[in-house]
Amino acid sequence: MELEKPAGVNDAGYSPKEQIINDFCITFSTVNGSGSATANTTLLRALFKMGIPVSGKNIFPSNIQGLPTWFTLRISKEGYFGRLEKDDIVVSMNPATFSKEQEYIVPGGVLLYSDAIKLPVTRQDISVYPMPVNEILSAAEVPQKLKDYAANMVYVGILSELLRIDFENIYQALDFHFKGKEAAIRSNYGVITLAAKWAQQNLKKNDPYYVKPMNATIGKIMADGNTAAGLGALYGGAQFVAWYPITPASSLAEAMHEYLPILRKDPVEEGKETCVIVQAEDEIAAIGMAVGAGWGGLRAMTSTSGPGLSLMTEYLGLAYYTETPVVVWDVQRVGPSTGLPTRTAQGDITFANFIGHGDTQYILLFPGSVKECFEFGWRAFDLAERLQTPVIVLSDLDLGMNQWVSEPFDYPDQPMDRGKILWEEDLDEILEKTSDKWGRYLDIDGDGIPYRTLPGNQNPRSAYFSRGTGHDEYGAYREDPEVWERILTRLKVKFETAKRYTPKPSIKKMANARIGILSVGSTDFPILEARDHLARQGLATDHLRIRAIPFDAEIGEFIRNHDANYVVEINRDGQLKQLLTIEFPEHATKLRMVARIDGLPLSAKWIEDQILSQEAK
Amino acid sequence: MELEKPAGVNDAGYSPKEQIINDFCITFSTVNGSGSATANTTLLRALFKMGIPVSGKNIFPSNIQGLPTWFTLRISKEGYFGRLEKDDIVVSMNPATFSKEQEYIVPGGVLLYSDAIKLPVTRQDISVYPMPVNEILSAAEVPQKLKDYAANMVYVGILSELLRIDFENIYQALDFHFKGKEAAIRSNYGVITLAAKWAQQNLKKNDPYYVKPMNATIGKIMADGNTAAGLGALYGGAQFVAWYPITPASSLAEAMHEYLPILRKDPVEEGKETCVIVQAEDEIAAIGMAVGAGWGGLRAMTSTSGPGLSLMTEYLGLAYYTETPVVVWDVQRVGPSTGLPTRTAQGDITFANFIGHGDTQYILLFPGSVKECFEFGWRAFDLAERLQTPVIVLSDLDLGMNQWVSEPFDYPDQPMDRGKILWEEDLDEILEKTSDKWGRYLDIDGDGIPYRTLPGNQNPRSAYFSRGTGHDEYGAYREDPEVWERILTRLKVKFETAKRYTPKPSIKKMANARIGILSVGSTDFPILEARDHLARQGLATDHLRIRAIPFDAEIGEFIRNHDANYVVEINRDGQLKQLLTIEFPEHATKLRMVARIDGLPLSAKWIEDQILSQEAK
Amino acid sequence: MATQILVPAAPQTNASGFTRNDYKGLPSTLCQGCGHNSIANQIIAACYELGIAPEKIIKFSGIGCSSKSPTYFLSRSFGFNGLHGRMPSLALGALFADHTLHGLGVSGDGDTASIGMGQFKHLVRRNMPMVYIVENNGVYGLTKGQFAPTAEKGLELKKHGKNVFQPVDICMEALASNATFVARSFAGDPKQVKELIKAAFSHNGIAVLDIISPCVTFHNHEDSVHSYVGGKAMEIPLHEVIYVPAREEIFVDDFLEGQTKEVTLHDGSIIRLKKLDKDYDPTDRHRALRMLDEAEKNNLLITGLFYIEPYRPSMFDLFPLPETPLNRLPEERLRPARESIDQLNKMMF
Amino acid sequence: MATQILVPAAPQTNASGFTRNDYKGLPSTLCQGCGHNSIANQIIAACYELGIAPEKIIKFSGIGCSSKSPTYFLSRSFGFNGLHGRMPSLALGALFADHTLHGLGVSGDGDTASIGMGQFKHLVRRNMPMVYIVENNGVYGLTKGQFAPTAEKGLELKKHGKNVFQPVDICMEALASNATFVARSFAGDPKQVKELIKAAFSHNGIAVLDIISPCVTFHNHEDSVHSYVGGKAMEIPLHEVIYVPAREEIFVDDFLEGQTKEVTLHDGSIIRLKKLDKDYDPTDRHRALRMLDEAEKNNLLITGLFYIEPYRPSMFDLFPLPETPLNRLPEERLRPARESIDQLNKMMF
Ligand SMILES: Cc1ncc(C[n+]2csc(CCOP(=O)(O)OP(=O)(O)O)c2C)c(N)n1
Ligand SMILES: Cc1ncc(C[n+]2csc(CCOP(=O)(O)OP(=O)(O)O)c2C)c(N)n1
Ligand code: SF4
Ligand code: SF4
Ligand SMILES: [Mg+2]
Ligand SMILES: [Mg+2]
Repeated sequence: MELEKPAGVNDAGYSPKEQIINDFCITFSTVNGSGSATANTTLLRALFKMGIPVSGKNIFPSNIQGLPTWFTLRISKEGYFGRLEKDDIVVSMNPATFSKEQEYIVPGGVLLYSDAIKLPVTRQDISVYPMPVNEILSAAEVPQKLKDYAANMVYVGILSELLRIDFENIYQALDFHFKGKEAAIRSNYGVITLAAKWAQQNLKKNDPYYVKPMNATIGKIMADGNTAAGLGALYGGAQFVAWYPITPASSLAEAMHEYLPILRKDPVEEGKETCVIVQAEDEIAAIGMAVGAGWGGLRAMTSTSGPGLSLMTEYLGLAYYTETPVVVWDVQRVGPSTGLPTRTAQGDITFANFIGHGDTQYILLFPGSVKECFEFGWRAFDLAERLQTPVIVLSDLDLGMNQWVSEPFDYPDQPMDRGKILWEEDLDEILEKTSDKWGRYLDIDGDGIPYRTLPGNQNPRSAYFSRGTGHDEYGAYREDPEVWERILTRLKVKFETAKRYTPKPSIKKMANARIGILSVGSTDFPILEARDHLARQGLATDHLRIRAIPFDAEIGEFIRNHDANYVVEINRDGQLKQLLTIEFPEHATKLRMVARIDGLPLSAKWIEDQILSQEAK
Repeated sequence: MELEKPAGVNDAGYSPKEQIINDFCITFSTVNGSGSATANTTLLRALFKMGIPVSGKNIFPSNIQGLPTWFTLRISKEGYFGRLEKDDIVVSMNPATFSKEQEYIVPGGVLLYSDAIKLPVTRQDISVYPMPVNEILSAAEVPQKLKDYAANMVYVGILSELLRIDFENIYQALDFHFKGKEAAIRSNYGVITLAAKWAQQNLKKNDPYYVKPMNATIGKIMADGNTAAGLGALYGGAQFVAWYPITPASSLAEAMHEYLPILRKDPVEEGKETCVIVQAEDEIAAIGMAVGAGWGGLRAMTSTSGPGLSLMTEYLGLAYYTETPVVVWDVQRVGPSTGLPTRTAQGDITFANFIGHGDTQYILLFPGSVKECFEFGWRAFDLAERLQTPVIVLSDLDLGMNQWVSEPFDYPDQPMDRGKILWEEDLDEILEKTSDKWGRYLDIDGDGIPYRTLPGNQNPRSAYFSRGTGHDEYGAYREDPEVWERILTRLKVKFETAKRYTPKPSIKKMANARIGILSVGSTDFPILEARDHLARQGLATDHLRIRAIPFDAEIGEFIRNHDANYVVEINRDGQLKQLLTIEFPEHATKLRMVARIDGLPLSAKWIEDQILSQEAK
Repeated sequence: MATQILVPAAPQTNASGFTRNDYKGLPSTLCQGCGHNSIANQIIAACYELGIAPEKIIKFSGIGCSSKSPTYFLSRSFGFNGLHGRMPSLALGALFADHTLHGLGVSGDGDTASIGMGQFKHLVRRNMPMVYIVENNGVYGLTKGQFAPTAEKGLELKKHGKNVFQPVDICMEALASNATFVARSFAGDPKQVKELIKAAFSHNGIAVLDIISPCVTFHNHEDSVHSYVGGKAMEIPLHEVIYVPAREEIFVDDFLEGQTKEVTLHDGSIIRLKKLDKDYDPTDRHRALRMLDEAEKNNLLITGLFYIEPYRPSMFDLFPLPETPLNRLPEERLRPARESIDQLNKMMF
Repeated sequence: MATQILVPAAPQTNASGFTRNDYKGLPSTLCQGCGHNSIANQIIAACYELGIAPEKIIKFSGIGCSSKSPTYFLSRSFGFNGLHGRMPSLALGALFADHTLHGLGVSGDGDTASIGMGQFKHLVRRNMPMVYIVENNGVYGLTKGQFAPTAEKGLELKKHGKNVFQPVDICMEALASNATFVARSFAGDPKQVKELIKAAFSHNGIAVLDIISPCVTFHNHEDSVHSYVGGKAMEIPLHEVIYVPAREEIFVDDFLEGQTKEVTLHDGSIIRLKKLDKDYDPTDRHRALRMLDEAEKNNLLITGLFYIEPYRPSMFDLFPLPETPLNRLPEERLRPARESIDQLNKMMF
């Protein structure tokens, strides 16, 4: 299909030297429910297709329609994906926030806004482009009820013209978004080109911002962490998923729902699927179902966020003590309580670590990228089944719900590890080998991990009775002090064993760094950037990203080897630091807290400032 | 009433010097549901009335009838109430455990047993007295269906004879137990005296154990911690109690139910009561009701144990963030999961501290005695209302369900502190004072504690809307990053303020001690004893019993001032030590773990051994 | 030429002297056209017409679009937006603080019938006096359109396929738990909604109002009973509901003999049910059960007051509560006298 | 004199070759005389008579004396004693592991109708195929005698005074949630208990059995329906229940025409209901609702099969499950083929 493509607005003549190319940040300000997501991701995808490293962050309210929402698009030739504190360009479609937004524009920046906004522009030091949105929409003959939605396509067109975004790529992005539905693509593209033409004919570009094709995204993909996690789980052979809707986790289960029929058709029995997804009545039921399924021998999981995790407390304790494999994805949002349901956080770390009354220990995983969401999607099952214990994966809203440029997903590099499962013959064998001394909770191998049979096993010796009450190695009810202590001590041995299987920390070094940075999860992106900045200011740093609890011994080494260790995290209390303090008391005084929570992803600048100011002390 | 009183069995002639007086331990082994509790507490109370320091511990199974149960009665002229690891005397009524129990008797100890047990006595180094239980019961003409129950009165009689327990006091104990019901008292006392007579006529005492009247319990009381807590709460003006049955917490709410009509008749409106107790449908509902009532301005509470606390997680987070006063008693039992429901523990410390997703902090109280259960019963409300936040009181089964000798309860030494509550006129005043700037979450005084109005306040300015979602100082819904951070930071200020109000640690010193011991709750008893033993072996120790979280600065001082600090607790992971490590990282390496959990209260000997062996390193 | 002086017209007030404004809330942030907004308006209208002081009402809700709506009415009333599915316990506790206040709960179908099923049923069983409105749209609005347990069997939703489960019937649930006031209405029938809310406020016990409230964003298919068009088309009112306050004179001749049925409420007010089609006796629980059974089988949206039992003791009646609200009792009425402690200690042995 | 050789008599076996012993459990640790023990015995008897291999059954329970009882039968079956009130979710998940197994849940009235109300109702709504027995004694046994929500109004218990709330009717709850098999029985009527259990095992859907099971320790007052004496006196069986396995020949002439009603179950077996007093049609939900309404009003203990709908799809039928049990699928059937990853990556943009 041949489509009209605009060709860039007239230039006011910024010399190439003065031009800012592929290194700036645009914020789109709209109201939610107006369909701006389509416009914004279209731009994001188009830039991605131009080969430019780009990232998008959606800051949206906890309602459905009519409140302010922001989308920030960062274009970074150096591949920085962290949040910036200032905007280079603001596209404003919402009168309610118009004045405020202007404050965030850097000097020399750009303001594009709908000329339906009749409020004063207060900044003199920026380029200002009012957009005749309604005029263009009328020209495009957009039906009344679609106007709000199409208004967003107007800014796509104008901005693309201003920045020189390739319309070929815009088209590709639309094609992807509308899954090839011609009518939708055409009508949107129509508005975009009309707007672009308007810009070409009416605007004079007097700002320095340009994009230029690169090849930095070749071979890469774009995905959100929740979809990646769901896909990873499907590749991990997930067999049973129970979930209850909650922002920002819903899209994880919804992605599984979407891809299940594509990826998990039974290759043997036609028309059948090898995974079941159940929307439960609440999170207690969701975890209960998953624990039941995990006990039954299925790769079972649930996904939730803070309030849901709180409700799963009792069941997680049961799973821990009955040694039932189950995977819980906690896509963190701002708590306590309902908190800010649509904002990102790393605030469930200590809670997840200590969840449940009595002495408990859990495998915690912290994916730091979309790709790792995919990887932990499958790996979590291997860990849960190998270790016969709950695995809690702590992702977050920023990672989970935003689109990220990523290396492609890798096919699992290991066969599925189902752990120590005994079917009919296996049981006979082990009974022979141990002179009849198999017991569900008996540690035969000395690694703290017993062997388990699964319901349906027809060997008359296979059955055992699981319970959250005291039991001995053979599953029998016991209240004896020594039995209780023995089993609980063995569980600690198992937790030690876990370190053999959990993902090692990822370490990035600089020469002569006496400063360490420790973190988990999505703060990886701003930390990368902050370290570059610090290095430029002469402060070399090493960075260790923790990927799992139990903590690896390497972490202690790392801390010991640095004079000061900054623990960077998105919460108020320095939760990761607290856990590190407990684990490495001998290095406790070397840990420093760099923690805050305000609903936004951390910026590199803030991290940098924190470290510098603490270093100055 | 004049009753026959036996006068002691014939003595085999232990010289007074060889006699062991008021310093030994008796274990009664029976099956549960047989009514042995009456017999055992009768003995306990009789000894108490003789003026002898005495303590009893019930080790019972998690069922209703027919399984082994033990009651240990420790008589200690020095006033030690901790558990001993060995028995001096065993009274065995249960064939199922007969052989095992003999192992626990010290050399030279005593075995009394029902001669219905036809199993071999394997120990040669002890005094053995078979008891013709059935014969005596027949003589006493006990009806068949009461035989099991009355069998226990047989050992009361025989043992009292052997030990010289005063029958006057036995009678008083029965009188108390049966609330003066003559028939019951008489029939039980009848069996007891008959058995005593049999002993007098047929036994020759060849063991060294004797009791002798003292005056060490004069002015003291006997009570269990749960009743004390419930009474304390009633004296604290509890207005709303919601609970759900669970061992070992049920008796707390049940005691309130029992004493409510006695203590809380409305002095103004006749026939009315000023406190409401509701048995909820589960713990989520119980805490929900309590939070609602606390928000409504009532002194509200709930009581539970581990599994219930797990279920309260989400609501506690809501209460924390909405700043709603509520008191939760957690009478700890062995977890994780259902665990050992009838055994004691201190295993919910870290969980309670970190309960709920997101950043939370709670006031935790740790009563260390029955008297303190009473005190914290009322004080918890003052704290909750003053600080507008949940207060979690961590008691345990040992403290809560066993009968303890105690100083009498003190009437609250402070008037009720209702905190910052504004009624109609108060609100007008504050509005005037602040030029109309009152807001529910506004920190007017700089202590982090805002003022609150209560439903029913008819001032048209009084109403506010509470929510678990982000809100500003005026209670308005807000998602702004700075608002979130501001409120959460203020909550931390409030938690600092809490230290002005929470109970200070209790410190006991010895001269020149370079060793510190830290603990919470009921381990106080064995620690007292262990310290005496250690001192006798030349190791002086200081002891700090923590009574509240947030930790007082004094605790840090204490740790700093000792070379080694042993944190003694009943759990696997050293939970208190973990929290101390977080709070005092600079002293982290001075903390040592003395922790175990097997369902039994810690013994002084074990604590002592642990400290000695770690000191030896 | 005479000068005309413009006197601003005194705003209209109700019998208690409040203006309609006194019952308003903040501007709604729900979607335009959401059924919940129209219910909020009827709550305002009902309270205004009843003349209850806004300070005498407490609002409660769980979590959901529906549960957000309490901010959009009665700004002068205290309110607590609690946890998902756990409003009943919160309300119960709070209402004990002052038993003279009126409790008004607003919940969603997910909030009440999914996660909240247990608490809802137990609140009903206790006959806790409060108005309990379920804004029933058959979906989860706030989390963007998943199936609620009230979703029709066979309903298809984007991303979630087809609903295969039997829907929960909230009125049936209320009846099974021996509710003393059970009604169903439709947000598209504002008059009925309002009259039922007024009656509910006069009821001394739990008053369950299951109001079909279309979610225009995620579930407004015309062929669904949960949509405006579908609901309108399918609604069959059992009767016309007219609430007559206690103090009003009753003009019997307004209605033809035999065409109305009246139920006198605890506070003396009257619910008049004007017969529309066939006779319906709302004091016969079994009749109500049968009607719901039939409605379910034939997929009908029947609205009206299904069941009422005006004189069963409410939860408050089961406790010896003082007249003074509990939260106004001074220390002297709460803390046992100093003398009592010695007696108590004597009892401890 | 001829020597007599003593051959030990071969133990009796059922059609599948199992002895009664194969269905036994550990010795009970419940109180002597507890109704739960007698139900446990009937579970053993029913399973023995049905001839299901014990390995083909999974047992579930919550927490309570009742929930302890699964250890006292079917030692050769897998079992999971879960959390208080949360057995339904656990069972649902576990049963998906192998859909060829029979699920058997045992719960208490507190476990099901108090803390467990929500999960119970949703399990029923989903028509999850399993036998769900509530051992209903009107109290909390294991925690020593507090009121359960099924306690009769007016019941007095030591330490807790008088129950002031309306009891929960578990069968009514099941019906309200559209259960497909609802029955009530009495532990003192072992034959009926057994036949109902057998029928329940043959039902393809949720089979709810509310069995009155006296707690001899905390609630055995003769005047209570929850006691042996009271229950015996008050029990009114609707019909005599006879379960006829699919494979058995049916002798119609055993019964007089018009005196029996038969319902054919999904697996071909038949429930024969022998008329006792009046006619009762257990396929009429409305009839069942009315009967329960009346029983409640008149305080009657009516027992029997109240409702059955044999052909509604069970939860398993709503998913495209392979024939092979899910938990036996090998890696090749679970992990998408290696080639697929490239295609997937191409979709990620
Ligand atoms: C414990 C918990 N789980 C999940 C959520 C997410 N959540 C918010 S609203 C909602 C559903 C609301 O549905 P409904 O009650 O029908 O209200 P509606 O939005 O349709 O009016 C859910 C699941 C939550 N807030 N808390
Ligand atoms: C979360 C939780 N709350 C409370 C308990 C304590 N608890 C154990 S059994 C039980 C009640 C059991 O009653 P019911 O289900 O009627 O069984 P019964 O003992 O009467 O057979 C309770 C409340 C628990 N185990 N877990
Ligand atoms: S999403 Fe639906 S329920 Fe929520 S506000 Fe919009 S229309 Fe109403
Ligand atoms: S307490 Fe009651 S329910 Fe529990 S085992 Fe004893 S008789 Fe049965
Ligand atoms: Mg809804
Ligand atoms: Mg019960």
